[in-house]
Amino acid sequence: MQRKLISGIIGILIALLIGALIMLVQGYNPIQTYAALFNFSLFGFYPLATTLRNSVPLILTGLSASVAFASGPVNLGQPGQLLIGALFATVGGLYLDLPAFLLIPVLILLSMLGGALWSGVAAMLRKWFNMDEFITTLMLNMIADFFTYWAISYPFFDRSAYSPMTPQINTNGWLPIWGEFNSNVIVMVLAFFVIYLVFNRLTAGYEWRITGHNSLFARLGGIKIDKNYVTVMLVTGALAGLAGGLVVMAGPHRFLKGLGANYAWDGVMIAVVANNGLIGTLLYGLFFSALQTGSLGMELITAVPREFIQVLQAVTVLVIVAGRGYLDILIDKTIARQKARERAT
Amino acid sequence: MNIITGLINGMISGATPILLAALGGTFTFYAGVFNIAMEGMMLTGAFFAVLGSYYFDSWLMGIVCAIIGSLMMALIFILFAVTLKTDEFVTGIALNLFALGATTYMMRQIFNVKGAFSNPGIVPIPRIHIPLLAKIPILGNILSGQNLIIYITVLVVILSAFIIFKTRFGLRLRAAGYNAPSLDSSGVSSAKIRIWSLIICGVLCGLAGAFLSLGYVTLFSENMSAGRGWISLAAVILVNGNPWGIALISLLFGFTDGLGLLLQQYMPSQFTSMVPYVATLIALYFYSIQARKRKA
Amino acid sequence: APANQSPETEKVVYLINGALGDQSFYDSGQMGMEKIKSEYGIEIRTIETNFDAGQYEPALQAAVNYADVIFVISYGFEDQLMAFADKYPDKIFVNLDTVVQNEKKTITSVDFIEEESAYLAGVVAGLTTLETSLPGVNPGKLIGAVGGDVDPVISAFVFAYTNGAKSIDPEIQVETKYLGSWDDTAKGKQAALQLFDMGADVVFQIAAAAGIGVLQAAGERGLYAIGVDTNQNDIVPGNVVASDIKDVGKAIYEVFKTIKEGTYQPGAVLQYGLASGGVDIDMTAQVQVLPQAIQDQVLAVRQQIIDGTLKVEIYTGE
Amino acid sequence: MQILIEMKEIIKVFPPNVIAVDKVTADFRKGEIHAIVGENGAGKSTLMKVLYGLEHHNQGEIYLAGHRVNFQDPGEAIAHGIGMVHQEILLISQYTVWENIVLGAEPVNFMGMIDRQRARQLVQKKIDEFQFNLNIDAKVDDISVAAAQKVEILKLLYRNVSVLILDEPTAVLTPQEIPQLFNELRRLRDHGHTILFISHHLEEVLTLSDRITVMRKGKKIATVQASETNKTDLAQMMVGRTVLFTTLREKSTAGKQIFSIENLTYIDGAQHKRLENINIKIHEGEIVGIAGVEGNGQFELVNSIMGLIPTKEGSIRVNDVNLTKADILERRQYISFVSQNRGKMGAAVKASILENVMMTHHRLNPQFTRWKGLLLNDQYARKFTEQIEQQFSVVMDQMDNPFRSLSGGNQQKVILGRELLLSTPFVLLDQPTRGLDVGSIEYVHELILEMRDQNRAILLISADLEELFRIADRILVLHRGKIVADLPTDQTDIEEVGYLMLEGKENDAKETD
Ligand SMILES: Nc1ncnc2c1ncn2[C@@H]1O[C@H](COP(=O)(O)OP(=O)(O)OP(=O)(O)O)[C@@H](O)[C@H]1O
Ligand SMILES: Nc1ncnc2c1ncn2[C@@H]1O[C@H](COP(=O)(O)OP(=O)(O)OP(=O)(O)O)[C@@H](O)[C@H]1O
Ligand SMILES: [Mg+2]
Ligand SMILES: [Mg+2]
Repeated sequence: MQRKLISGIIGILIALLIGALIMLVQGYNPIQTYAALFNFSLFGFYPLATTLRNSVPLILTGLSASVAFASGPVNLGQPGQLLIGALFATVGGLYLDLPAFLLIPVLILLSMLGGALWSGVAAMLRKWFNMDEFITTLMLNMIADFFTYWAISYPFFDRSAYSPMTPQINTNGWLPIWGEFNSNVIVMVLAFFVIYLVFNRLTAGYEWRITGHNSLFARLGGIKIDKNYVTVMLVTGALAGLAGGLVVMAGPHRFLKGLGANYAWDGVMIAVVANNGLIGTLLYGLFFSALQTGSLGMELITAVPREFIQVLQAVTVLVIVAGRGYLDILIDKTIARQKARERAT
Repeated sequence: MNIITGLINGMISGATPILLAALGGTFTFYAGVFNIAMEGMMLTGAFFAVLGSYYFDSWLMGIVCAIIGSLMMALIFILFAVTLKTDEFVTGIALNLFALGATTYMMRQIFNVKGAFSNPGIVPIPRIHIPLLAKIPILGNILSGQNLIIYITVLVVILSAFIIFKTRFGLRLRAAGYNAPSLDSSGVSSAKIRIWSLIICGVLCGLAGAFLSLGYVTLFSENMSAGRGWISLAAVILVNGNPWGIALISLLFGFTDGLGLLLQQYMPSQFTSMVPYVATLIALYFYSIQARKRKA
Repeated sequence: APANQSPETEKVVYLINGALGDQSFYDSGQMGMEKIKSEYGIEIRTIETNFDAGQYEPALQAAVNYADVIFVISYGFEDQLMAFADKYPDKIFVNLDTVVQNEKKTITSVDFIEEESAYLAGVVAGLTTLETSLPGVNPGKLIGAVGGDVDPVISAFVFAYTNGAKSIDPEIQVETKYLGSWDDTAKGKQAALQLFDMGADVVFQIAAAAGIGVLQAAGERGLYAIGVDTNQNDIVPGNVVASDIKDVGKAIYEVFKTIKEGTYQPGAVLQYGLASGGVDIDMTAQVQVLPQAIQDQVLAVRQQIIDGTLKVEIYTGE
Repeated sequence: MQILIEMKEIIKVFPPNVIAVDKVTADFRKGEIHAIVGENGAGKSTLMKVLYGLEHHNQGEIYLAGHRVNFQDPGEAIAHGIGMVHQEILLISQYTVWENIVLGAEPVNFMGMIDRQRARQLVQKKIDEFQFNLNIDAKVDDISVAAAQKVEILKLLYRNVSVLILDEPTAVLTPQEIPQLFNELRRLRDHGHTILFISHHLEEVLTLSDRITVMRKGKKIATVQASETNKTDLAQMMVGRTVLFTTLREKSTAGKQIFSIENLTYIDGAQHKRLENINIKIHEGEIVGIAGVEGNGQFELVNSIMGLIPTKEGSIRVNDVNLTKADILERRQYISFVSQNRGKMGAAVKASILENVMMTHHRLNPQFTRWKGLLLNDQYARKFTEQIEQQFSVVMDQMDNPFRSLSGGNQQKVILGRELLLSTPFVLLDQPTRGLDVGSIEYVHELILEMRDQNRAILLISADLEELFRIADRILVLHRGKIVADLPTDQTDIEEVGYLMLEGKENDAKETD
């Protein structure tokens, strides 16, 4: 655990250093740029609140991917599940008239239902026709993308809008905002605790984990892996759907074009960077949120173009993961060599 | 009639970049590399194709540069995934992100434009007219007059099938994917085989990129690979890497893509845009049914 | 009331929902920004949010923190724009291309009457498809359009384009293809080729960068295309007969000028149509394709619209 | 005889700190058969892998014919005439026999295309030369483990290496096949080849080899002349204490019937009859052994009993409960199971020891959970793991460490402990001692007998006839999916069983006439 933390931090530091080198080569001032990055993401109440708020979809889709990968299913459908979840919450918010203390939980549940429904499609295709979820979820992402676009262009289109979007949802369904602090973070933290509990403390989570490690062993041990497969798909779909619902309820309060953006793919990336660990997903989710939030400041203060930041992010991901992994190997090898030398003398 | 020929020609040119990238992907697939970087390699290839063609006034240099560019991406992949043993999935995702950012950034730095760079100075890859084939009624329009890369692609399909299933390299390639320790123990370094497979993938994705930016259209635009690398990945996995199957799936995809546009008269465009992806699902369905039959 | 008390207009932000590089709409705005930079020696920044809805609010916040004047293309974040304008009444917000009104009525909107120029594009297309003396033009009365996605703005373009063409000959049919993408140039080309295969001989591109594929398709077939937003007539010389201009840059420049001169009106809705010069049709090109007679005819219709003798129907979403 | 290979003070530390080979100095002569023996984890395989270039030593030097060598990979070793057959079969199951054999040294034509004709001829020639019974066009997936082992050996012979390293080559061969292989090895030695040979079977080692090197816990204990030592001495050197080789079986008094299989037939997807009319009955306090060459239906029998493949014909009962159609969880209430493959079926090696110990118990024993089975009872699971650690003397560092950090013998103890404590009436053991050393085997056998004494019914599938004769009450012989003999252990001998395993029932041919 401690070693993971240390190698993770060293990885991040190396990544920032390499980023600085690239900036120098390209003629940008790295110190100023990083100062802007952190000024806009961490230092100050608003930046911090923004980083937190933006981390919610990243972390939730990241958790979705982590739990799925660690339990076996290669659910890459977070982008689609997020969109369908968002659509469900939006439609609920458009037509339901309930007091806030009821409507907010109802919309949250609806978004989870939507996500689970969409991952459920992939699960059923696997169960009935043995179709690989790796491809089906990818295809379902595209289909969800076009489908929600259709939904916000025709049946739920806001007639007063200039681009495809729905009207705003019932204000009772808006997540409360206290000052700068958006309560979507609270929902996310709750979801984190629940899934952490389920995954690490519950019998079901134990079975998922073991199935993820070795499904034949799990089966022979009496675990019903087919049933668990479906459950994991549904749960992880629900997590991604929740991410979508919260995006709507916390932010624009409506479903508009471009809503999903890259959150869900970033979620997959975060899960892999965190090696499917739940706490790791939480931490790296925060880190990437800070990076993305701060990139706006980099752009604004130092005029470093946006695509350069994209390059920097890619380098960061690579260096963190490679650095961390290689560091582990290196440390182990060094210890081994040391030991061998001791023996030899 | 015209529309049908158009649809077929559309199918062929729509399939070509997917097919080339997927053939690259099939080499890495067999070598046991989980390679999702075709998208980024293709995009880089497309950019360097335009760069080469524009500066050297030659489409041939365009192709050469496309291959070099895409190879650089492959080398980064090799550095991280093979040498440093970084997770292949992360490497792929990061490389795709990197390619998108880097090509856009370079376009801004080198050509001083954003979005798209189109210029009469970019020399396109020529179409090849084959006098004999051109005379065949109806089919002549399809068999002759296609872009050079399309003919190359046909050759690559045949060559890939030959290399993978008939040659020494192919035997070792598949061995690397099936059981790398076994290959290592046989005295052949599986890491080297993986490296070669990535290099081949780089070359083919470079060609795919060159076709996109110098073959079908003559320009480079941001993100012009537009998800084709992912489709090619799906094609590879769908048919378990068989080059002929990949050709079929790519054609199917190219066909449904055009068909989707044609169907817009009858339903909302959002639904027609789904057609290729739904078709892929259906193809997967039939494939699974078949696989189940074979197993039973 | 004299507009703004704040004398400081040293920092200007151009905040867009998409990304630069469309070689039309957003880029045209960027050109306006460059112009005010060089003319007034101010600092400018462009924030691209790349259709990422999660970025809209922080981007607005960043813009407010940084700048005094904010030009914004707010498709998709009108709500947030209103909230910010109400919260920061001493900042100048100019919303481009749509009309957004906040409670305090401080947002100035620049509304382009794109129907007027698209109508002219329709006139050009209609006249072209009837002019069988042009190389490649067939006797059929079919013209095409390629849109990036179905959205109200594109629909307005298509609506007016159709009306323009039908004003030439009611029998003219318009076929439209949507790409579902704004950057897939190959798909843009494929869509255009399909339209040409169906017998269209002019295709209007309304698909940003992906639309350049449409222009190249025209070049390949020896047929005709109409560009959009900026003058694209020379991208494929000899095949792009006209371009439908939407000059966001000009609007930015002119509004900023009023700010500098103190005549700026907060909360106003500025209409940029043919008459005020925000939209237009441009047929100038290195290689002239359209016969002078057709050009004259188009210019005559243009004059009628400017004079107000011809009212172009505005798209209402029906 | 001249020294061919010299290994000097070799140290190999596996990251981070497993000292697998601890300053070993050994020499191997040209034209000798040199056996290496030692307990599990003694470092035998690692030492050989270092020589073969598959692992890299941290300290020490290797000399080949007087020249210092340091092979970076097996390719270099092969180029120097050294080849190795691995303990765990390393073949490509998707490839045919001949493809596996030529891989890495393929005959090709000018285009780089594999010359199938020539390749198959070359392989066939080797097969004929050594009188192996192998179909060169069979997929490795479809051949038995014993056949696969032969393919591994052929791979070396095909390459004409002069030094052959064989890591436990006899583990899966039948008693009849072993002499054949030994003759072959002797012939090779007489032609000047050097053979390095790892085995746990001390008798084999004594009959075959010229010299024997004994290793214990990474260190070399001694190298002795085979003619100057005996089994007891060797075992003592290996384990560090005296080991007794006695039959443990005692006359058991069979009680009521616990387990029965009736008329079980299984036909696979390719319409092959894999099991035919199997009938097995086991009483309480009885150990029934199943002998047979691997691939004769053991796999299908185990899978049928465990419910991994559906049973269409026949029935399976424990304690009069019909389990024929039961799901696996229900079966596990009656059946304990130790599989032959620890990593694949017996454990999740990357999960913690604790998590591996809980398996199945967490469903069957309510003390492992709270809230109606929803929440895991971590405390109880820990206590339980400690119990296993003590009761079965498992050497472990921390129960939260990954299972794979245990040594092989300890892994097997944990699995046995877990299954034993399930307290089911019936126990299915599939090669429970494969790859274990003498000491561990002895311990496992004691455990099995203990289970018997608790009046459980035990089905023991083993390829090791000595093992069966040591503890089983009855031996059934499985041949081509049929039980061809059911013999009380004290009324038969190894030769008879070995014959039945290979040839089936003597009057089989008559029956089918
Ligand atoms: N790749 C590895 N990583 C870490 N430790 C290893 C590795 N391979 C072997 N070991 C450890 O090194 C030690 C020696 O292992 P080795 O396989 O050489 O033993 P062996 O004598 O061949 O045993 P066996 O009779 O079981 O085959 C053991 O403790 C083993 O767990
Ligand atoms: N792959 C591995 N990774 C980490 N540690 C290992 C690994 N393999 C073995 N070890 C450690 O090395 C120790 C020694 O293993 P080894 O196999 O030599 O034990 P042993 O005493 O010979 O046991 P046995 O006789 O039961 O096989 C083990 O207890 C284990 O903690
Ligand atoms: Mg016409
Ligand atoms: Mg060994």
